[in-house]
Amino acid sequence: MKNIPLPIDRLLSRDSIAKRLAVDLQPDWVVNLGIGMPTLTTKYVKAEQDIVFHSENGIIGMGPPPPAESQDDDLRDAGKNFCTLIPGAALVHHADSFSLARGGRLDCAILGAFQVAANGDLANWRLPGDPTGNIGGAMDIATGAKEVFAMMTHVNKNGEPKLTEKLTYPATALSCVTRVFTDMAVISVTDDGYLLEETAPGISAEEVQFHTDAKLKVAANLRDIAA
Amino acid sequence: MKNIPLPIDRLLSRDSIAKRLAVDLQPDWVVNLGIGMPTLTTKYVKAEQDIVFHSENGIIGMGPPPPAESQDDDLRDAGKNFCTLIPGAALVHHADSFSLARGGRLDCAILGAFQVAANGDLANWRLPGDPTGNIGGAMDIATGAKEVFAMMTHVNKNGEPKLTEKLTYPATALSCVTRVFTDMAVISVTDDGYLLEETAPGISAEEVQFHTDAKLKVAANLRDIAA
Amino acid sequence: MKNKKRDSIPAALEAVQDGDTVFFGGFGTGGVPIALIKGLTDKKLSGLTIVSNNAGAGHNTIATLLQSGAVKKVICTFPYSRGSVIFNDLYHSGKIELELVPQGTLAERMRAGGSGLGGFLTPTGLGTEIAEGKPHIDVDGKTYVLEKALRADIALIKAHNVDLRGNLTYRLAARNFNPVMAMAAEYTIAQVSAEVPLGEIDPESVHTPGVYVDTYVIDKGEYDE
Amino acid sequence: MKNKKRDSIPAALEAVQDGDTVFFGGFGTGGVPIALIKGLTDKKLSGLTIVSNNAGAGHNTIATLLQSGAVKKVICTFPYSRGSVIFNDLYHSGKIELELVPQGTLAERMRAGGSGLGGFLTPTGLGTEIAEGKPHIDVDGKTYVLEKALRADIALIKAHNVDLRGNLTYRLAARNFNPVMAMAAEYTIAQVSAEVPLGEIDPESVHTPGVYVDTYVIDKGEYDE
Repeated sequence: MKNIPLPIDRLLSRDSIAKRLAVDLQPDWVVNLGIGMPTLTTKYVKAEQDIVFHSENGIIGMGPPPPAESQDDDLRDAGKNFCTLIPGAALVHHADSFSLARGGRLDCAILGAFQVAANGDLANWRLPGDPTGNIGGAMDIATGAKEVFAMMTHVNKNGEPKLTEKLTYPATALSCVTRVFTDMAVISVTDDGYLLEETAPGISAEEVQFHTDAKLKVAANLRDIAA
Repeated sequence: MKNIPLPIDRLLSRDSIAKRLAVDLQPDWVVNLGIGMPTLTTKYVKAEQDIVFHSENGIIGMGPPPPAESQDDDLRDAGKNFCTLIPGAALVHHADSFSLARGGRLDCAILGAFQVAANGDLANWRLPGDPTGNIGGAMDIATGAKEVFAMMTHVNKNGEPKLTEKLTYPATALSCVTRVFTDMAVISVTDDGYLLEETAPGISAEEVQFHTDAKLKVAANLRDIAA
Repeated sequence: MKNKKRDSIPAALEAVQDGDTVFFGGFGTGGVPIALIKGLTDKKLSGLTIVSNNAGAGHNTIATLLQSGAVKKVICTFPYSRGSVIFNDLYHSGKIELELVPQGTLAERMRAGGSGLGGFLTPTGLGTEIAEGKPHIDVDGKTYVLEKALRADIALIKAHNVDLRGNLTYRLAARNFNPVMAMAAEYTIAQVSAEVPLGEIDPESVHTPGVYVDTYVIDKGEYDE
Repeated sequence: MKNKKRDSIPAALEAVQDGDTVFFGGFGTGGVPIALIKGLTDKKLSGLTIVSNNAGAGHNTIATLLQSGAVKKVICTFPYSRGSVIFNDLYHSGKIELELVPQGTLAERMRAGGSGLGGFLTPTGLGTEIAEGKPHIDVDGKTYVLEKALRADIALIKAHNVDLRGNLTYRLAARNFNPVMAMAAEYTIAQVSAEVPLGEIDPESVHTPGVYVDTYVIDKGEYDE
């Protein structure tokens, strides 16, 4: 296959990925947000979706960041950013918070990823060269959520595909990712591997395939991401 | 050994057993009360002992029965009797209540018994002839409490000793009973078996031994129960 | 916001089906969802497995449900009482199965089920009939019994206050099994005393977060005796 | 009533000894017992194992404790951060051990320890490095990893209000690990913001019952920077 350069000028911004992902959150879902890019999602969720955001540190019903004068060191999200509570929020301790995460009441988790494999395996806690890594709540949350949405750039800083046939990085959880949202495409993880469903405007299926280390099936109704 | 009849006229009343037992509760202890005879203990605990009574249904800091006009169906003890809360009480759910019972913060449990063995094994949930029995919270509480005080008549309704060498009834928990308070005696369970420490006024060590199915060592300072 | 409120006991019980495993909250007289249990009896289901601390007494709600023939199995801690005549008859005539569980183990099995765990290692029951046939596992030189998580299709619970999101508080010792049952059921139905405006329950004092409550119904007393 | 109140941070820390395993409450900036950790650093102990969500950053309290040489091992979920320079140096030069634990597993191991359980079966970590060398147990056709209970000699926690019996409440998300740490330590020391009269904390809203609190000290700010 001839080299296809990364279409840098057509890649989606982080905000555009978040905007697209937010559309897939079903009304009344209970959703956990990983730290970093996933937290952008809150900006694009509509009030009528009435998403209940869960933060691993015991917040059920996390609201948007407060104005500077209302910031409270006792009310931050998992990424240590200031947050608020929605009306009808509940606070629990860490063990109860992870009971929720593992116990089947988390409809969706939005997590960053170093790698995702075609069977849904997720790697996001340690790079192969590192002596140790950061697990945080990711293993429990990826294991417990009904849907895991991976939100990430399509390739890493070295230009290497992050969507692979099998993981080459240490796994966070097996067969958990259900959908991948990148700066190039929206790809579902099916029993049959990756299904390319949407591409960023101006990016072709061939371009996405070239920057993916696993075979992509292409949806019959392949369409542009409405970004 | 010649037959020694049960000294019926010198047996302690239930209240006298409770009064004697109450003396052994150390100040500030957290104490669980089994249903039935053990609940009598609350009548004889002094205010300055400041015992924190735990009830398995989630009450930490249970107070005495209320006057009739203050009875509340949402505030009863494990035996379904109306109770109250002391100042500084706390209410928890069932799993948290048994975390306390098993987790090492229960200084003492006072439990009724069908049989106690010389190694501290306790039987109090099912008679051998019964197809099933009642466990309730007894297994968890007997297993978890630092001290288990068995409170009971010395012999059963058929006149058979309830203190035995080994259990012949189904066990509730093994090696848990630390002291036995009966209508005849106060007996400690030691690494060496039973140690008879006190007898009811007018009852001799020989009488207690005759109605006990295990060898009693007799304390050098054997004394009368101050009933 | 999802409408979790139902206007009648029968409407609240719509999700319960033949063959379901059903948790009943309550201990003694506190926190028992009496109206829901009576409504369940009226629904005339069959093949239910019920999980409750007791197995009914006299002709109370659970005893009446048992007598109706809807129940094939009871999981409980304390089946016998002075008045548990109906359970005794059904059990001794082989018409009902019994699984007897220590009370702390029962609550913990539910909590494990609600927490996505497969089970836990407990010292409770070691050396007794309750541990027979169960795996024994040594950890750091101490032996424990492996007890399995317990989940149900339906939890019928009773709470004091509820808000629109389903957040619950319980009164006094009426809390008991209700919170862990709410966690461990596929579908949780709460009978409540009163509904309060959203935001009125202090987030720091919520006993059962609304994410665990699928449906609630205010007890209007129509099932009282 | 037992006097649990101490008048100074050093007096509150009297029970802590060389070689102890010590829990530190807190997550981010909420619920961290800063005065107690600073007091512990001043105590110049050695051979401590500390258990905390993070391993310190910059020259904050935990980093300073690590730098003092008091710690031989860290058990945590998230050791690396932009500023975790002191931990990184000690770890890479082999001067400190690390046990990395998933966050939900860490909280649950404490809760198990506080509940008298030996361990639990979790799906978390299955198929990952975290599960290597740990027993795998099948329950009803599903495989779980056996994780062991975790207890400590000492818990250093931070709460909002306290009463004479040691009952605690926490503010907002400052609750986090503090309640399970209080349950799972032989001796629990609470740094609190304020003492309230006995009976003022609603029994239905106590977050940590006083039975779990051995000592408390009101933070008078003398350890603030």
